[in-house]
Amino acid sequence: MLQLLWLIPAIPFLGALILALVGRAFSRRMVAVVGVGSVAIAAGISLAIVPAALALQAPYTQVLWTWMNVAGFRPEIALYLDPMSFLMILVVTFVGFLIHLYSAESMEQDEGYSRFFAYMNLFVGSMLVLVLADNLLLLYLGWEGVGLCSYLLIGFWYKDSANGLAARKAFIVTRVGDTAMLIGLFLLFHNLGTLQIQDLMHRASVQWPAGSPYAIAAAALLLGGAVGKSAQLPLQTWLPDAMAGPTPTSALIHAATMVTAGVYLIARTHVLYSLAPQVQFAVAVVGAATLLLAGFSALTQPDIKRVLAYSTISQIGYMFLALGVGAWAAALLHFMVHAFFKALLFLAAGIVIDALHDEHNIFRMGGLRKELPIAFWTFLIGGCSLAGLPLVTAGFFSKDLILWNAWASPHGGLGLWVVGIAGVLLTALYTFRVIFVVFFGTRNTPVTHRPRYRVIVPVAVLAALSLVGGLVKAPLLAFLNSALPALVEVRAGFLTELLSAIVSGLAFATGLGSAYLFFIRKRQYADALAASSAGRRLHAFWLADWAFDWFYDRAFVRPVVWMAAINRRDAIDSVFNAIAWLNRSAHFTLSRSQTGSLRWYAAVIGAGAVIFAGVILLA
Amino acid sequence: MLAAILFVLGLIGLLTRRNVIFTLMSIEVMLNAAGLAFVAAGARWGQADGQVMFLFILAMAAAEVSVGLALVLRLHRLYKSVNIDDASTLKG
Amino acid sequence: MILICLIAVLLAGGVLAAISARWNAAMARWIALASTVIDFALVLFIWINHAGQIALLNSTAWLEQVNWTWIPQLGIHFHLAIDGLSLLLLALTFFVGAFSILVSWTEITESIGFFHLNVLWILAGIAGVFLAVDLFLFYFAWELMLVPMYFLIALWGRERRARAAVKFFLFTQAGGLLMLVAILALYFFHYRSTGVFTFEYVDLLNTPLTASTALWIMLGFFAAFAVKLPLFPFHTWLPDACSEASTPVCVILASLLAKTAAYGMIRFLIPLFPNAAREFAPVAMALGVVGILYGAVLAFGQTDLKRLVAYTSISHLGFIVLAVFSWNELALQGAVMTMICHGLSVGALFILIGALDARIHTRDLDRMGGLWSTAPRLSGAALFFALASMGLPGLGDFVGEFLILLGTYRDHPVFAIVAAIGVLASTFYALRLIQRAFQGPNVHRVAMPDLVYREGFVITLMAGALLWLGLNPQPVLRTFSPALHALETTVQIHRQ
Amino acid sequence: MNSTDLLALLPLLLIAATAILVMLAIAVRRSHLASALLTVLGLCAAFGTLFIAAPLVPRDVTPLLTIDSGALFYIGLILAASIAVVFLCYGYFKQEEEHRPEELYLLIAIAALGSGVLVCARHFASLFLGLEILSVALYGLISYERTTKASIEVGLKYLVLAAASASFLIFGIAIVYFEFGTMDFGGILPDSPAGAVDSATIAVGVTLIVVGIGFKLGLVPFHMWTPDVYEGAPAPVAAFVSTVSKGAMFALLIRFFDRSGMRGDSSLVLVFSIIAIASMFAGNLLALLQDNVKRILAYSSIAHLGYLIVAFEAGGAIGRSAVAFYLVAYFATMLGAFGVVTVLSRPGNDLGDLSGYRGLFWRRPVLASVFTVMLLSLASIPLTAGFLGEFYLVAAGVSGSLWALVIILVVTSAIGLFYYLRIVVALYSRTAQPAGAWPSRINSHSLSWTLGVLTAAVILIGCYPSPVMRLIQTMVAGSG
Repeated sequence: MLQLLWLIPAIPFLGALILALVGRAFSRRMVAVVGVGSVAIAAGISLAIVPAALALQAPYTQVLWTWMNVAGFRPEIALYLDPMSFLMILVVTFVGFLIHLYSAESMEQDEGYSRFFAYMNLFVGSMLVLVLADNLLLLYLGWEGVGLCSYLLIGFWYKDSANGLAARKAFIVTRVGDTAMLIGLFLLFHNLGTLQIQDLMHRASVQWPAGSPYAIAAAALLLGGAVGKSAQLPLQTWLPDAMAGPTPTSALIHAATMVTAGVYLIARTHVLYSLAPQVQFAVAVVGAATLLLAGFSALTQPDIKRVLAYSTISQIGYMFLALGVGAWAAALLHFMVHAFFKALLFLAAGIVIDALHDEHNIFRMGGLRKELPIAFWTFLIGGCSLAGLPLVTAGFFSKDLILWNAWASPHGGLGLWVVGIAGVLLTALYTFRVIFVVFFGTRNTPVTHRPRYRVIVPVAVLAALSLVGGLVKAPLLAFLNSALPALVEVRAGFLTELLSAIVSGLAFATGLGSAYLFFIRKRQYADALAASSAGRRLHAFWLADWAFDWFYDRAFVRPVVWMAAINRRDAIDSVFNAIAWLNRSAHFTLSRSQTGSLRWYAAVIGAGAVIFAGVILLA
Repeated sequence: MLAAILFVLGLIGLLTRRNVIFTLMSIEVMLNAAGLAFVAAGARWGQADGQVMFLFILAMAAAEVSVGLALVLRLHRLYKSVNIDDASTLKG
Repeated sequence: MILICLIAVLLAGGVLAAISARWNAAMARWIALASTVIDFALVLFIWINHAGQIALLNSTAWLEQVNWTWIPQLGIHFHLAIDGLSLLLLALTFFVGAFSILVSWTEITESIGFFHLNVLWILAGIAGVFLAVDLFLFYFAWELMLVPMYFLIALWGRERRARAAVKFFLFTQAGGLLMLVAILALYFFHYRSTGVFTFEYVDLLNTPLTASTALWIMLGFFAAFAVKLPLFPFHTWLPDACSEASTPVCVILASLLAKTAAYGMIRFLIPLFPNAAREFAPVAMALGVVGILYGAVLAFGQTDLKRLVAYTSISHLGFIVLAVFSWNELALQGAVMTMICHGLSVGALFILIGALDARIHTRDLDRMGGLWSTAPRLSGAALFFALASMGLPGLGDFVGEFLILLGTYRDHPVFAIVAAIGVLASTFYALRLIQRAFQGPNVHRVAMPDLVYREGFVITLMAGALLWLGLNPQPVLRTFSPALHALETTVQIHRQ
Repeated sequence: MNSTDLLALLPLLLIAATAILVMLAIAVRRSHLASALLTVLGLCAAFGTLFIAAPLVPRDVTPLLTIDSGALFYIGLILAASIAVVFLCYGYFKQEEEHRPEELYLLIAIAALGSGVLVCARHFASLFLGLEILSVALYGLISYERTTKASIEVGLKYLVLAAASASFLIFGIAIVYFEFGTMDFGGILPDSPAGAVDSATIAVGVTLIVVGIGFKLGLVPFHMWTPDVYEGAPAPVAAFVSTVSKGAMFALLIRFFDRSGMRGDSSLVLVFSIIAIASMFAGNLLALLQDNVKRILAYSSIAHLGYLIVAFEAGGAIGRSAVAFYLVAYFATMLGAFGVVTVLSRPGNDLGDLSGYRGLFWRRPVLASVFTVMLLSLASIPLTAGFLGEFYLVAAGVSGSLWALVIILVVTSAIGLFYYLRIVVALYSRTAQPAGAWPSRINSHSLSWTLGVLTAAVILIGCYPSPVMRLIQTMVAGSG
């Protein structure tokens, strides 16, 4: 059964190829069937191999063909299945399928229908390649493929050049990360002689002592790549702009799958990070910092999708926090749950936006509780799971596990735990801010469009998963521990697991209460706070994502553009023009010497004779 | 030594004078100076070669001057003047 | 014997095309196309029946060779030989050459016969360079390439073509002459030490030279290759020549001529002067890296499409210099891959730009925009090749660049890292090209027909080749490895 | 002067005989065709006798002349060039009958005789004689266009300057004679150590000789006359001047400095390298933006002579064979280039300025391609004789390890490319040129035949030079 493994990435690629080449000729139904169908088949196969995968003890590798074979560098196109990658396939294909179903209807009127599905299939295919890659080079291929598809999909509505610019920004920022990763690959190959992940890890642990400079450098470079792709602290400016793409793409790419690629990479190369504790701590710090920063920015965003974008950044911050403290399994669990409820939130937001005729600003929406009951209930469930409503939602369990690990693990500490709790508070605050503003209060814009069944089914399934996801925690952890080292709890101290759960529940409640207070009861308090001088400046500062964009624009984009502008005509050219001018002027001076008068010629001959006599006499 | 002085005089004549006929004359002077040098050299070594060469030079000088004068005639008919500087149209 | 008819077919084809043009133009075109296709078939034939020999790694003998005495007095032999390296490059030459002729059907209208004569003679010159093993014959073919290219640029270009053609000619000729002096110096030092007059590459390999003379002679060779490769300080002729020349000429210029210089470096520069090359390596690599960044920044600033692509190819060729001077197997395999894939991707980009130019009669980026809506297939193809030139994994260029950087990292990590930033820079201009030309609102309401069947065929073939090379470069790598071992053993012997 | 001496001298005698015969024929009846044909026959006969004289060499005929394989080779070259010039003149002057062209052939024969004597000179007297015969004949040839102002002016200029430089030369010879007492080349420096020009007077004497020779070769300080003469004189005569007179003079230069052993002398080498560098730079730079084709060819001939000096400096067997080979290539190319100019121009108004040549290719493709081949050969591009010539020169330069000179040679020839390309661009530019600008088709067979032979020679030597090489190899070995 496992032999079918290579079909999983192959079929979406095939679908993409068909749609790209002959998509225009197909009718809309055919395009939907091919597009959604290919991802469905992939999901089906991954479900089919569930029994075999659970049964297998050692990880299963399927080698397809040797990619290159040059003097000891032998990367192969090979797929590697172990519990971690298996979980990733399941999530990617399943959530992908649901989102494809959703977009089949929501993108119906769009004229680039087949092009959209081609890109989506290409994306799912490259994501699967990334997840199943056996060696880092193939992973890098998937990595760049995913980046390319996010560029294509963000810039899907190319008519409006703003989308194109956002897409280009996203691609360039992610490529900055990728270059760091590329250099990491060189370093790894140069020192360890292979890129095949498993024996890379083995050789690293054998050759490099803990804390060796090489390990630190390699881990840091891979972290750079992960940060770029998962939009963490230094390189997170592209994700909010990426909302320019269609909503299903935001759901699939910028919520569920692509942005978590960084998490997968770090989890996959955990040996490196365990060898370089400083870098591992850096991962935790990056996670925590992004967590807070994104939380605060989310508070001020008027656009519903940008709020969700910032919330994605902060949730991935949580995952990085978990990775940083060594709770690999917790991070993956949170990844799975996050995929469900964030995709749900985006799809629900999509319904709202479609309903209100492409209206993004939440302050102009309102009172949709009765108009769009489906959207309201699903958004509510997703919001609770995101904020971590205790005991009911899956989000609570996974986040709580991360918080507890952050406190309990040897690398973790009180500081990280406190930041985590503050994060929970912030998340609750901005989630319910959106819910109250959009669904309660007075109705501003009329509802024009009701979602039909192809939208409702995926949204409902996702809602159910966000709730039931928590129950599967225990078996999943056991399943993952076979692939990833379990976390050794060390610091029991006064805080037990139960206590941390209670505290996070309290944080959730306060967040909910204050959101209720500000946005339902006394709207003027929120406005007063925003109006105060400090509040206004802070509000603007957070709105602009802590002014990262402003800084990057000044520091990097402007100088390059300036350098290109001044040198348009290639300064080196002037050097050669100068030589040409020199020859030309020599020509004119000499040709003036040809006066044509006989006596001048005779004089020159006489002078020549005298000069040569002098030369012979003196030399 | 004398020949050298004579030669230089001829050269200066060629450079300064404008009249074509005078240039021809100065060339004659230079050639004869060379001939004189030959005769002196021949005398020094006691060989007759010097004189023989002088005769050759005389013959050659005669030939040149005759062609030169023919050209001067043509020049006069076309340029209506004997000034050598008129004949400097080609330049560059 | 087959090598002789490789070149003979081209020369004869050229003359035939010129003559037949008097009756009808189409015949000339078909003859030209036929001769390139025949040659391509010949190269494949050689490749197939030598596949066995290539497989066994340590065979360092030439696959095929022809050796006639040409000028016995000076020890010059008409010695052509083909090994893995020249086989691959010849395949690229005829592949791209056939397409440049195919593309030229619509664009070239006057004196078609003379045009095809020149094109075929350049291809013959390039084939001569790849095959020549006798240094004099190498120089002969090197110079032979100039004259037809000069005519092609000067007669079928745009307004300021005469100036660009002369600039191209002077640049390459000055470099070529310096190489001539270098060849002769090597020739005489060889005579002085062994008393034998010969231009034979194999004999000249082991001429004992003092360090300083070796350096000077190597600089002579390096000058010629640096000008032709367009390495950083000498590159200004390529953008001018490319922006003024017509599309097929541009394709040949950017994708094929640059490869002769790279081939020259690998074949002659390093093996002949291993120690001098090692000393000179840091300087050359620094130039290469500066070339990469400089080309990228300039490409970013250009508005004329052809100049933009010209600068991109300058930036890409910087990588090859890096690879050649780091001289280990990884880097060299990467260099060959980059040569082939760069030839394809730049050639395709120029063909597309030519098609665009034929439709909207402008190459200025400011006057384009939103072409995707009117010509989706053309824009899609342009996107594909822009991505290829950006080094997207899964396409040929990435394999080449990755191998080069991997190889360079081994002994010059700093250069490799800066070059990696160069790869990043390539993203800037590639995406800017796509953004400004194809996306965005269709400001000028440019209505234009999409790709014609013929152009579509050319583009899909090239795209397929790039994709195939990207995912499965093994056959190419395998063909080059025996030649590579031969080169490496020669360098090892002299590198004490 | 026994019979074998006479046999050895046969070629020179035959040239003299043709001169006299032509003179008599003109006296009998002035027919243009007859005199041209007669000259050609005479020169061909002389060329034939060369092979008869070949086995007898080397012989010293009378203390004045020496006939060795080198001399025979150069005489052969001169004769070939003169025959070509005669054909060109015939085609050139056929267009206008009223010019009484017969005397032209007479003068050409005499000039050929003069240069033949120069080539075999072994003694100052024969040097002087040969030089003067050549010069006087050239005065007549250059100012043959009696009617136009320019040719008179040019004739006068050349006469005065040639006479002045001749007087320099003779004065120099006199001084050297004064010092050494013998006029024979070989006898000059047997006593003083090889090449040491020690006493002041010898130094002055040698300089003066160099001035005289330099003038005739058109090297830089003495090159002033070249552009004006080439522009003023009729095209075939300019071809004659640039090839035969310079070639013969160069052969003499080699013989004189080889025999007299002054080659190694350090100060002389310095003088010659200065001359070479100056002529290479000046020749190329002057021609850079020139508009008159004939003046461009004049300046390029200065530059090419500069290149030759480099090979002369290198000396040794390679040097001499390089010079010989380059002269062959240079002759063929220059004659070809001037041939094309002759075809396009009529006596009286030669087609000089570049604009006249614009777009030639699109109406007269064959002629334009011949001109392109010649220009490419001058620019030393492969497939042409010029390329191998320059290759051989650089080889000689490198063998003599004259690094500075070789680099300058390479750089200046790169500069030279520019103005050759300017002409080629003009040839191929598509600007509309009135159809009537050029005579419709090549009017006379003689012209088309000569051009065909010359182009074939240039390309053949360019592609497969070994027969010529073998001939030169034997020649160099023979002349010692």
